[in-house]
Amino acid sequence: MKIEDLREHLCGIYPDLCPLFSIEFGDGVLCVSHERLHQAASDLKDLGFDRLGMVTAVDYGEEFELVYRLQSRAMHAGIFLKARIKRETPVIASVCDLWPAANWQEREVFDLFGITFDGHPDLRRILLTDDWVGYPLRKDYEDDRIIRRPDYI
Amino acid sequence: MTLLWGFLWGVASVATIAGGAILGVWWERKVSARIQMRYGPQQIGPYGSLQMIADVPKLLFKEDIVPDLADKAVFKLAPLFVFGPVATSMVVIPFAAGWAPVDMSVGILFFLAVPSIEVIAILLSAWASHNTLSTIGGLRATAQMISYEIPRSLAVLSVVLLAGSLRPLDVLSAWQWWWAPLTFVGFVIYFIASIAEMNRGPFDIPEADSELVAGYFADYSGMRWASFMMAEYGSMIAASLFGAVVFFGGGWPLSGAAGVVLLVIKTVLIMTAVMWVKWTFPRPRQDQLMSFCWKVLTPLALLQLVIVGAVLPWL
Amino acid sequence: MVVIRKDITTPASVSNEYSPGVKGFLEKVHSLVNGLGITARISTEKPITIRYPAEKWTVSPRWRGALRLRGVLGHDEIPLIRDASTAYNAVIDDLYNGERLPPCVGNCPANVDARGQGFLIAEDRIPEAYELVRDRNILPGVLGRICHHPCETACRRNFYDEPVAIRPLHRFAYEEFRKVASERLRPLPITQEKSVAIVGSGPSGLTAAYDLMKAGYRCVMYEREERPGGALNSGVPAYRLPRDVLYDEIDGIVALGLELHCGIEVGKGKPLGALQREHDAVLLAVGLQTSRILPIPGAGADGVVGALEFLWAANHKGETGVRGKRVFVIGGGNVAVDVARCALRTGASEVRLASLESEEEMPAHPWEIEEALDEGVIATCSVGPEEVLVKHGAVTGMRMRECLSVFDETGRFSPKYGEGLSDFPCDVVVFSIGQAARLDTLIAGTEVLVSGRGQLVVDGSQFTTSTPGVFACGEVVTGPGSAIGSIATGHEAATSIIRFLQGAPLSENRTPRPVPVYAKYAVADVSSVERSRLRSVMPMTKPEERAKDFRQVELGLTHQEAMMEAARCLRCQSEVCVGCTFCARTCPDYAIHVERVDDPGGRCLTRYDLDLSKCAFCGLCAEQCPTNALTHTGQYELSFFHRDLMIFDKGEMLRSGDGTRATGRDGIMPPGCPVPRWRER
Amino acid sequence: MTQTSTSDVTPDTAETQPTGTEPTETVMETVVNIGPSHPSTHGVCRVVVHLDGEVITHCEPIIGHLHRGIEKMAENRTYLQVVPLTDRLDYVGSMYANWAYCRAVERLAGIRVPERAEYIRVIVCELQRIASHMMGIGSTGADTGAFTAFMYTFAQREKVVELFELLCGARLTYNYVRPGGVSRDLPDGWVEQCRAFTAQHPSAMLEIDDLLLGNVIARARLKGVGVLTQVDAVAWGTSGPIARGSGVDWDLRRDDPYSVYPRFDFSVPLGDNGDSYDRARVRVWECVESCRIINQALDQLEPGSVQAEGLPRLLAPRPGDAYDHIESARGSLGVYLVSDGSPRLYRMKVRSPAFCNLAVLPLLAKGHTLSDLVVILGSLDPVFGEVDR
Repeated sequence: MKIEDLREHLCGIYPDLCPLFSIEFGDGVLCVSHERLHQAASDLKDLGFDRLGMVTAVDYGEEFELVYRLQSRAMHAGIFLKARIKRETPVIASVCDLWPAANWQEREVFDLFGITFDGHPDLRRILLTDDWVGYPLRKDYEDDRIIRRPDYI
Repeated sequence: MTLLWGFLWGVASVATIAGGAILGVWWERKVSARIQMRYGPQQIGPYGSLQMIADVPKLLFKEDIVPDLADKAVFKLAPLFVFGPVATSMVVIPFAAGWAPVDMSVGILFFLAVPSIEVIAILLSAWASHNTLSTIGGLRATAQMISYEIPRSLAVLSVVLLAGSLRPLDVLSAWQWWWAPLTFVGFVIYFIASIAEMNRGPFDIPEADSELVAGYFADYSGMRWASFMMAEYGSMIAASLFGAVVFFGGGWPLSGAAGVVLLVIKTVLIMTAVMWVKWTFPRPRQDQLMSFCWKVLTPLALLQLVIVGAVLPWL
Repeated sequence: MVVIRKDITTPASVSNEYSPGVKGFLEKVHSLVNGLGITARISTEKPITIRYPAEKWTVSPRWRGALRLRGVLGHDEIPLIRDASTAYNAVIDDLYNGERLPPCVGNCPANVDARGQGFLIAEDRIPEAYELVRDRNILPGVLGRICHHPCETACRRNFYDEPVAIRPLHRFAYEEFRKVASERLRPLPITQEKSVAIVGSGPSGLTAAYDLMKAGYRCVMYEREERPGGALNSGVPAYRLPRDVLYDEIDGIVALGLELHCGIEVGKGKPLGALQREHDAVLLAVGLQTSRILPIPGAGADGVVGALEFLWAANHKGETGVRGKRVFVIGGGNVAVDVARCALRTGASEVRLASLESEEEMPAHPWEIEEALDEGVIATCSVGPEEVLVKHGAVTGMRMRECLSVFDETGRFSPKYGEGLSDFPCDVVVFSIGQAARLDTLIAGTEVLVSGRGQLVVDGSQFTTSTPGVFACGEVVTGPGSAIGSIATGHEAATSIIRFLQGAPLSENRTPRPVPVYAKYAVADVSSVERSRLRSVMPMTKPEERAKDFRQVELGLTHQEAMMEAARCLRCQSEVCVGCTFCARTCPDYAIHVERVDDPGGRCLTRYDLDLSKCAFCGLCAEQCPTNALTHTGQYELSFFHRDLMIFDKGEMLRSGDGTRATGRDGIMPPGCPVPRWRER
Repeated sequence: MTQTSTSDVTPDTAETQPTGTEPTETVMETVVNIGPSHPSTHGVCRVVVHLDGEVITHCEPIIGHLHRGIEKMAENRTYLQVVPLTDRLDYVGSMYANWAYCRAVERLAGIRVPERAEYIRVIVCELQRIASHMMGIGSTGADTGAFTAFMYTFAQREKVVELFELLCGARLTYNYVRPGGVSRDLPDGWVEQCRAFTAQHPSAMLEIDDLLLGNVIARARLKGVGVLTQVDAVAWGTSGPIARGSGVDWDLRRDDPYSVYPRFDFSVPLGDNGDSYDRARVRVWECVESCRIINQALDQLEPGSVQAEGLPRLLAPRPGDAYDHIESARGSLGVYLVSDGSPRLYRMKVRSPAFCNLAVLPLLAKGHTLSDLVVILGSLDPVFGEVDR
C-alpha cells in the first residue's frame, strides 16, 4: 500500500479525518484533536504503522503541538500524527500501551516540556535531574545559565 | 639459625620477585604492545627498559588513599598478606640439581598450598574496601582460586607420581625427557589453572576491568596497589619457574650455570606464553569458568593421572 | 600485511554456529589456535602508532588548530594591483594561483582593482583611487555610469548582505578627480621612437592608446564622427551617459598625450595603407557600425529602422521622428531596452518591447528592464518576428509568432516556434537584434583579410590580423558585448603591439586570463542587518519625470555616502583584518569579540579577543573570513596554566603561526610552561 | 568509580521489599551502580543494577549525565551555527548528525545539493559507519576482556580518522557536511588513499572477526546473551544493527532510499537470534558492505561543485517544519526542524537512535549476570552524546 492509497483508505474509515490529512515530502501528515489522538494512533497501528519513530513537541505559544512519527515497514512510508493541546492543560493520552517505544520518548517530552501523558507507566524526568525546576524547551523558560547572544550578532 | 636462614631467603625471594616483576612488567608491556601494533615503552632507556625503574618512585610517592568507610586496619594489612605467600612459596623451587634455597621433603605440596593463603588476603582486601564491586571481585576470586587448586594439584601430581617423591630436588634429578610428552596434557592443565590462580587474563574475572573496574583492589592506590601487581607478577614468575622445573626438567639437558640460564629461558618462554594468551583471548564468564574447571579440567587431570598411573608399572 | 581476500560475500545470516559433535570441538580448538596465530602474526608487523606528536605536525594542511590573524588594519596595506599591460597579467596570475585574487577583480573582464579603489576612497585618497581604476578601466567616469558591473555580482558581501556599490564609486571618484584634474593630468613622456595609429576612439581603442602611451609610444587616433567616443558617443543614450562626462574624460586622455583626429574616416579620407606606411603599427578598433535587420516580409517598408541608426539619431539629433507614434522594438538585449527608452523620451505614444526569450531568459540586465518598465515600456516576451504588416508602403503593424524555446539542450541558439500568431498595430518597427561590422571601405586597398561573412580575420588571443603590424580589438573582434569587455581586449591588444614593436614573441608567457569561477550568490536576507551596514542607495529621478527627457537617471553618491560605501568593502583576500565582525557573528560559541574604529582615513581594529576556552575548533570563522586574515595554526596541543591565558588578544592573535601562547615555541611563555621536547629535535 | 548506593550499614546488601509472587519471602538484593564513570558504559551512563547473587533481577539505566541541551542551544543559533553542535551529538559518528541535520535544512529551505557533494557525503558517511562500527565491535572485545581486538579495530578506525583529517582537518568533530553540500572538496590524492583503505579493510575486518567473534570464549560470552526478539525490536522502536541483529529487515538506505543510495548495489546483513553476538556480527558485515558502497561511489564520482550555488550564509527558510532521517551507524537518525521564517531555528528535535535502542536494556539484561550486562550494553553500542543530547 502506498501513502496515496493510505489516504483513500483513511478517508474510507474516517471521513471526517480526510481533510486533516496531507502529504509533505512523501510523508503523510495527519492532524487530529488531542482527544482522539490515541484512537487515531491505534488505528494507524492496525493499518501497519508498526514502528513509533519519534515523539516530540513544539511550543507554539498558546498551544503545544505533539508530533508523533510513525513508520510502516510494509508501506515504506512514514506518517506524522500531530495534535495540539492547550498550554494551560498540557495533558494527552499516552501511547505506551501501543508501542513500548513511547515509554522513554514520552518521558523525554514530559521532562523538557512538562506535558503529562495519561496512562504512562513511569512518568519521571529522564534527562534532567529529578529536582529540576521548569521545563527547558518551553519558550518561556528562564535560566541564568543560558548564555545570551552578544548584541551585534 | 634456621629462622635466620629462612628470613634471609625470604628477603632474597622478595627481591627476586620485585626485580622479576619489574622486568616482567617491562616485558609484558613490550609483548602486549607488539601484539597490539604498538611500540610500548620506548622513551626511557634503550627500548624503554628503564621505564619501570621510573615507575617505581612514582608508585612510591603516590598518595596512599584509604576510603573513609573502609576497615582501615584490614585495608592496610591486606596487601602484605597478598604478597607474602607468593614470596614464601618461591623458596622451595630448585634452580639446579641439588640446589634449592630450601630443601623441603614436601616442597611440591608446600609450593601448591602456600599461595592459596592469598585467597584469604584477597577476600580481606575486598571486604575491607567497603565497595560492592570489590566484594563481588573478592568472592569471585575466592571461588575461582579454590576451584582451580584441584586440577592444578592433580596435574602436578602426575609428575610426582613419576618421580615418586614430593621433594622438588628429587623430581629434578629423576626427570627424564619422555616425561614431557607423557605429561603434556598435565602441563596444559597446569598452565591454564595457574593462569586462573594468578588471576590473569583471560581468567582475570575477579578484577575484570570492564565489569568490576579492577575488582578487589579497586580502591587501592600507590604502593599498596603495586603490591597486588607484584603479587600477580610474582605468582606468574613462580608458576612459570615451577612449571619449567616440574614439566620441563629445569635446566635439562644442560647442567650447572648453563642449566640455570636455560631454566630462566624456559621460564621466560612460559611467561611469554601466559602473556600471549592474555592478550589474545576474551574473558569467560564466572559460571563458564567454574564449569570449565569442574567439568573439563578436573576430569582431564584425573585422566592424566590415570594414564601416568597405568604407565608407571611398566617402567 | 593482511592477506587481501577477494571472495568476501555477505552471508544470508550472520549468526553462525559451531557444528555439532567432534567437528564442533575441533572448530572450537581451531578458533583458539587461530586467535593465537593472528596475534602472533600481527606482532611481527610494524607498529602503526604515530610517534606523537613530532610526526603529526605535517599530517593535514586543513588542520583546524588555534586561530591567528595574518594582519590587521593599520599594520599592513592591501596590495594595490597597479601595473600596466604586460606585467599586469603576471600580477593577476600570481594572485589567482595563490587564491589571493579578490572576487570582484577576478570577475571583471578587465580586472579593475575595485578593492584598491575602495581602500583608497575610504582613506580619502580619491584622486589616487581614480588613477588606480583608470589604469585598468580607461574611462572610470563613463563606466561608472554604464557598466554592467560583474564585480558587484561577485562581491562577497552578497552573501552577507548587499554588494559594495563599486560602479557608483567609480563615478564618484571621477567627479572628485574632475575637480583636481588640471593639476594631476600631465602628458606622458614619449620615450620610444615608434608610433602607433589607432582607428576608432571607442573604449577599446582608448585603452590600447593609454597602455601604449604609458609604454612611451606616440599614439595617433582617427575618429570618423565629429566627436570621439565610438559606440559610447553614438549608441549609449544620454540619460545614461551625459556627453560632457564622456568628452571630458577623453579630453583627459588627450591631455596625457594622445593625438586625436576627429572627423577623419579611414578608408575614405585617409587610406589604411597610408597609415601603415606612416606608423609602425595600426590598431583597428572600429567597433560595429550597422544594425542587422531580419529579411522577413515587409522589412524594407517605410518605418522599419535599425537600432544603431535609431540611437544615433536620438543621440545626435535628439529627434527620432516617432513623436506620437507607436514604436515596436524587436529584441531583448540591452540595446533594445535603450531603444525603447529613447523612443519614450523622443515622444512615442506607446513603446512595446518584443523579445524572443522568456522573461527570465532576457539577455538585458534585469535592472535595466525594471527601469524601462517603470517608465512605461510594455514588454511582450516569447514572440518571434513573423511579418511586418505594410499598407501603402508604410508600417501598420507587426505579426509575431509564438516562441516555445530559444536554446536547445546543449545551450545553443536554436529557437523553436509554435503555431500561435498575434498582430500588434504600430507605426515604427525598430530591429535591435544585433550589429555587424562594415569594413569594406576601411580595408580597401590593403591585404587585411575579411572572412566570407564580412568579419575581420583576427587571432582571438593575440589580436593580430592577417597582416603583420595591423591589430584589431574591441567589438569588431568579439562581436556585440559590453564596454568593459572591449576595454579588456584593448589591454591585450596593447600588449601585443608593444611586443610586436619590441620584436618580442607575441605568445610567450601569455596565459589566458583566468576565467572567473566565482559562484553567484543569491541576495542574502538583510532583515536582521542594521541599516548602517547596508549598501548606499543610489538616488534616482522619479520614473514619471525622467521618461520625458534625456537627463541622467542616476544622481550619484554624496561624499559622505561614498566614504561609507567604500568602508563597506571587505578587502577580500587582502589578509588584513578589517573588523567586519563576520567571524564573531558566525561563531556558534560567541568566542570572538571584535571592535573597530571606522573613521575615514583612520580605520583601525581596536580589539580582537578570542576566548579559547569557548572555542570549539569548528573552523566556521576562518571559512567566513573574507580577507583570509583569520587562519588556523597547526597547534593542537593547547594547555594553559591559567584560564586568563586562554583569551588571545589582538597582539597574541597577530603572532606568527608557531609562536603563540599555546606552545610557547618563540620562548615567550607563561611562567612554568615547559618547552615541548620535540622542539629541540 | 562505582559506589554502593545503599545507605545501610551492611556495605553491600540491602533488604528490599518482597518481590515476586510470594509476599512473605525476603530477598537479599545487592544494588550496584554501574557508572556514571565506568569503563564499560561507553560514556556517562549510570545503570542501577539489582543483583540476586550475580544475577540481575532488575536494572535501570539513568541517563542525562551528558545532557547539554543541544536542542535548546540550537534555538539560539543560526542554521549554520548549529552544524558544529550536531558534531557533538554522536561524537563517534559526527558525519551522520551533520548529514541528517543538513538534509532537514535542505528540505526546509528547498536547497538542491550538487551531485558530487551527495557522493562525497555518501563516501564519508560510509567511512564514518566503518569508524563507528570499529568502535562498536572493538568495545565488544574490550567488554569481554579481549582488549587486543579493540586495538585492532582502532587501528582500522585510525585509518578512517586520518582520511577525515585530510578531508576537513579534524579527527572527531568534523563539521564537514553543510547545508547545501560539503565544506570542502576532496584533497588531492584522497581518493587513492580511500581506495587503499577499502581494499584492505574487508580482509582485515574478517581477521578481526576470526580473532574476536570466532573465538569459542567470545561466542560463549555473546551467544544467547541479551536476546531481543523480532517483535520486541519493532515494538521498542529499535533500529540499525540492533534491529537487524534481531532479523528486522529494515535499512533506510535501501527501504527509504535517500541521496544517491539507489545507485549502489549492496546487501543488508541480518541476524537470526537477536543476541549480542548477532548484533556484533551485523556490524562486521556492514563494514564490509560499506566498503563495497564506497568503492562504487568512488567509481561514479564525477568532478563538479560541492556546494549549492546561490546560497546565502544566513539561511532563513520559509515557516514550516521538515523531518528527514538517514541510516546512521546506530540506526535511523532523524532531525525534525521547525522554522518560523527567521534566520534562527525555532525548534530542533533529534530523533536519536541510540536513545531508542538503549531503552531496551532493562528488557535484555534481566536474568543475566553482571558480566553479561556490560556485554549487552556494549552490544547496543550507545553513544551518550546522542542519547543525552
